[in-house]
Amino acid sequence: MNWPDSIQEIIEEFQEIEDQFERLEVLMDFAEEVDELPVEEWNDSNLVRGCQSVAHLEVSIRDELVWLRAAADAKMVQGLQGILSIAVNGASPEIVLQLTPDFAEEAGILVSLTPSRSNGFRTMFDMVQNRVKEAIL
Amino acid sequence: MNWPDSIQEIIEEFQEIEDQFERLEVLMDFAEEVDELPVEEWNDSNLVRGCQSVAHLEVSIRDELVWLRAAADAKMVQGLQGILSIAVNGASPEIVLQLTPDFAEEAGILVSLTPSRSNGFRTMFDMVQNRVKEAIL
Amino acid sequence: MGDSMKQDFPIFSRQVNGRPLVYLDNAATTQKPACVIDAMTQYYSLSNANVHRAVHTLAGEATEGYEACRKLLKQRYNSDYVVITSGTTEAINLAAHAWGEHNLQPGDVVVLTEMEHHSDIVPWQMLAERIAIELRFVPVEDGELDLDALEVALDGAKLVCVVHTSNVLGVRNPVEQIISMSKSAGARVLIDAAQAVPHELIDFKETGADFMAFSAHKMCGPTGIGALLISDSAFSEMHPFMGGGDMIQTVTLEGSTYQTNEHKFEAGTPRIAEGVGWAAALEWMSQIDLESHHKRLLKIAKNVAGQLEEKGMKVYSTLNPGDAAVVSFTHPTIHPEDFARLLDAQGIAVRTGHHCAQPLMEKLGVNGTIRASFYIYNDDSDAEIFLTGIDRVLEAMA
Amino acid sequence: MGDSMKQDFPIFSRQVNGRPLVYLDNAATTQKPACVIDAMTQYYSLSNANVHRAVHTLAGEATEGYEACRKLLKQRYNSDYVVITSGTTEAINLAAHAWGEHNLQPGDVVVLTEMEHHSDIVPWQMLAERIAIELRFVPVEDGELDLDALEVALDGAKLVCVVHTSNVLGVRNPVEQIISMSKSAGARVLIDAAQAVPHELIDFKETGADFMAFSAHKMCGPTGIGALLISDSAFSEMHPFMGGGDMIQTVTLEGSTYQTNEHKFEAGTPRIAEGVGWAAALEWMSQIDLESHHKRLLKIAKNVAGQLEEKGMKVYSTLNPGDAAVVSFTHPTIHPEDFARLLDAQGIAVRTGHHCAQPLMEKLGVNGTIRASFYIYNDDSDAEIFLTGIDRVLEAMA
Ligand SMILES: Cc1ncc(COP(=O)(O)O)c(C=O)c1O
Ligand SMILES: Cc1ncc(COP(=O)(O)O)c(C=O)c1O
Repeated sequence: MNWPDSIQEIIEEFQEIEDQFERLEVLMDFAEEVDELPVEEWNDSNLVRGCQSVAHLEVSIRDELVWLRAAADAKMVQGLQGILSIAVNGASPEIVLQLTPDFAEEAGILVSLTPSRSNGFRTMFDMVQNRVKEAIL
Repeated sequence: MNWPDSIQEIIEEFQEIEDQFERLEVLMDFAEEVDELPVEEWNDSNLVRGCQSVAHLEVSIRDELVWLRAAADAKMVQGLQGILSIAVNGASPEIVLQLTPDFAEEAGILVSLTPSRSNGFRTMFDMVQNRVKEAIL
Repeated sequence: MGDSMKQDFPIFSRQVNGRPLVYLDNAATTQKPACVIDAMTQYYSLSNANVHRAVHTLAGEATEGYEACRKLLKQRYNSDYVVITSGTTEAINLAAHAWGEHNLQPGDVVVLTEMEHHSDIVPWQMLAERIAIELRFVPVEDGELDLDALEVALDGAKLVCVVHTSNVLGVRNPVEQIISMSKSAGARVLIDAAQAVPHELIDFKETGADFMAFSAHKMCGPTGIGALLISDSAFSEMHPFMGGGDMIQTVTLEGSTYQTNEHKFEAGTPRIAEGVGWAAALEWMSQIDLESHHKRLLKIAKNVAGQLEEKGMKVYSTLNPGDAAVVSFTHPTIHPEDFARLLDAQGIAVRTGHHCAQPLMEKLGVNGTIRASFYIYNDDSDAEIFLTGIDRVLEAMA
Repeated sequence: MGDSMKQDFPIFSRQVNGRPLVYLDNAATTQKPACVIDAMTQYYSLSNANVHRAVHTLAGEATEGYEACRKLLKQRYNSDYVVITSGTTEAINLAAHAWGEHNLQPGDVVVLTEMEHHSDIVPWQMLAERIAIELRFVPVEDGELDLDALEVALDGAKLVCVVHTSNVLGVRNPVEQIISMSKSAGARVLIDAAQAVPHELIDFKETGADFMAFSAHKMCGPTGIGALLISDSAFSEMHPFMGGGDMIQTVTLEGSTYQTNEHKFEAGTPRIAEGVGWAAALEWMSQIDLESHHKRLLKIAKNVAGQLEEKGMKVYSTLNPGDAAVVSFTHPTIHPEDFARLLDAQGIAVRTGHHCAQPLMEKLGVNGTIRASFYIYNDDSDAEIFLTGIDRVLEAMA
């Protein structure tokens, strides 16, 4: 599949790492990429369901491009949100709807992230696409 | 252990048989040794509990010696009753109370008789001893 | 065909009483192929951990292994909801508690049949004691359900519980017709498919039934696990049955809220290794052409039944097309247990007794039968050994 | 000591993320020695059959194997009645249905504690919804049950349910005292011994308790099986819970009668292979000096707890004599899940979350903890690797 360049780079970055500990460290580094959703704006409608940790995610469309704001108490979850942000921020809704979540698997980010967590990623990914769909309809 | 001669003979007879089918045939032959309890006398108090087939067993003491009458619809159960009869009929209550049921195992009669059936034997054996105890108290 | 398949099953290399095992007690439980046994051994040797809500590697593997079982069941039987239970019996008790107790009123009618296994009778009798529902039994006539009587019984019925395939006779009931009659009458339908799933592939949604219960151990899977398939609309009417870990969302001293998916009905540490084993069995079965085996076995069973009759036995199974390869019979004088034990002495395993279907026994006018039930690994040679074994019994008892 | 024991457990030859597995999630489930795995493999490969009411050889072997489990449990824990269930959770639900529902009246008091696992809270909340009993919770103060509050709560109590050893803190409650207080108040007592039996041998009759529930999987046995021990007097007050095969004496269309022994509460095909596996685990454990391991592990846990505190962690376990070797802790800033995942990356398995004890979490003022729980195969080197692993996490997150 043809990922956007930004994602292709991330996939390659992760694939080069052999040690799982380092992989998780890199994942946490991506937490910084998140445009943070302030606590005051956390509410039920931006709560990520199915996550074990507390996570929030808000999708908006500005100038016909997709933008995420997010937050999570666990840093790895926020790292996943950061990668998600890189994948979708500034992209057109059409492009975002064409994405599939397997890039995370391909990158090995989810290797040894257990179902509950990888489902967390899936949940967040699905949430982004659903919100985009709602927004453009 | 020192079994009564009658039982020692049975043990040896069974031990000589190698084929399970023949062993069961011999077991059924012992059905004839039962002093049969007529159907009219079947009742709850002589019913053998825990048996899958219908079995009855009556213990009486005549001239201070133990005597069994019994009946069962399955021939192998009646065979077990026959062996039990040989073991106790005409013996004194004291002798009967000293018997242990493992002779059946030693004889290999119970080899491959499944728990439900070997329990049936045990149940009958215990019933005989209990009735004898009640009678001599 | 059968012979090569036996190689997949370690148990067939064993001898019983000096003879190769001829296993004809498949309606009680089936044997397990090596891949199922291996999957469980592997699980315990490599991935054993508790599932759900966990972040370490083993726990992840265990969760995936267990949930794979549910996924395979959903796919194979086309059901949105699959609750994992300890077997058919618990599945039916779950339906009685989680649905019955909350959706039936005193005086409401539940229709059962005289052909039911105790596991599809007693839970409803117990429910009737708790909430005073009325139970109606559809009679069996000449080994078949009386559908005219069903039509009458359906008047005002809220639930119909019917065995898909009888464990005593092998009769496959016209469940499609029964479901459509029941649905027209406005009743929900529970199918006891314990003896059905080993023999045919069922599209749960297509049947239109609301509940379908079955056990892994009767379809080459492990003991201790089974499932209840549930229709979307029935699922939405159900309340939790057992309480405990994994089925809750939040617990406070004042009260608890529950999960919204199937976990709501799976309290406590689930049957993890069993799920892994059942998943392996389902994968293995997906390679098998059940229909052609079914036909092959039914032919064997019919032949056996014919010969048993010639030898003076009374056969209760009718073995019509679609029926399972189950031959229930009695001998006019030889007690079933003597009979079975003399077969066992020749390495042949059959079952005797009431087969947990006493009302049906009463209807047949017997205390019990001898039952030879065939499964996919059985072959012509098993049937031959069985019939030769019968001859030896008849000779010995003559 | 621990090291040589690891050789009995196949899983310890496995690597996780390139490191030898250090398994510290024992309070969730323990690993299985080879003899347990082998016993089940042997069962499926040689003796698999359905149990009870059967006359063929395999069925006999299967029945013996399964019933051996019950016999061993009766001996080991000194109990006349042992009902086999699918685990602790089902055992407690069984007590709530089979005893609670038939012996409690609306308004009757059941005393629980804030330290209970969800499996010993939710079944009683559900019973309270069905029959309007009153639940009273004994509070936890500084990690211990408040026995003065218990004394007050006991007024008019019919049943007291208490966890013997906490899965979160490892605290061993003074169950002897609690039972005698409860008995004086005329209440029956249920002990949740899920975390107790792995660590100590309990003489059930001597405790004077009426019910004791536990799971095989937490004591080196298989998943999918557990037990409820029942006192003679409580047993006589119980009515069947689930209906189906094996638990009946007779079934007619008009009604059914039930078995009088434990089978009355075991509906359906039982957990046969699981029983065989658990029996092997019990035999294996009978060779083990639990008490000396217990002391050894508690020492390890105390040392670990001390070092965690030095490293800036908050430790919730008090690790008094008799407590289980469970260390629950949090870090002031690192999220428990990040923490656990970074440990997992080093091959170290610990658990995080609310441990199915949300009311206790609330009392501790946390959403969840990280829990390292030690068992008989763990040794000093596991503790060292764990502490080194912690250091690496702290460095990385600094
Ligand atoms: C104290 C306690 N009670 C009950 C349970 C429930 O046991 P299971 O999940 O095996 O039913 C557990 C384990 O999770 C426990 O630790
Ligand atoms: C038709 C039918 N229903 C229900 C059951 C009960 O299944 P289980 O004992 O696995 O719960 C059986 C098997 O014994 C059966 O044959």
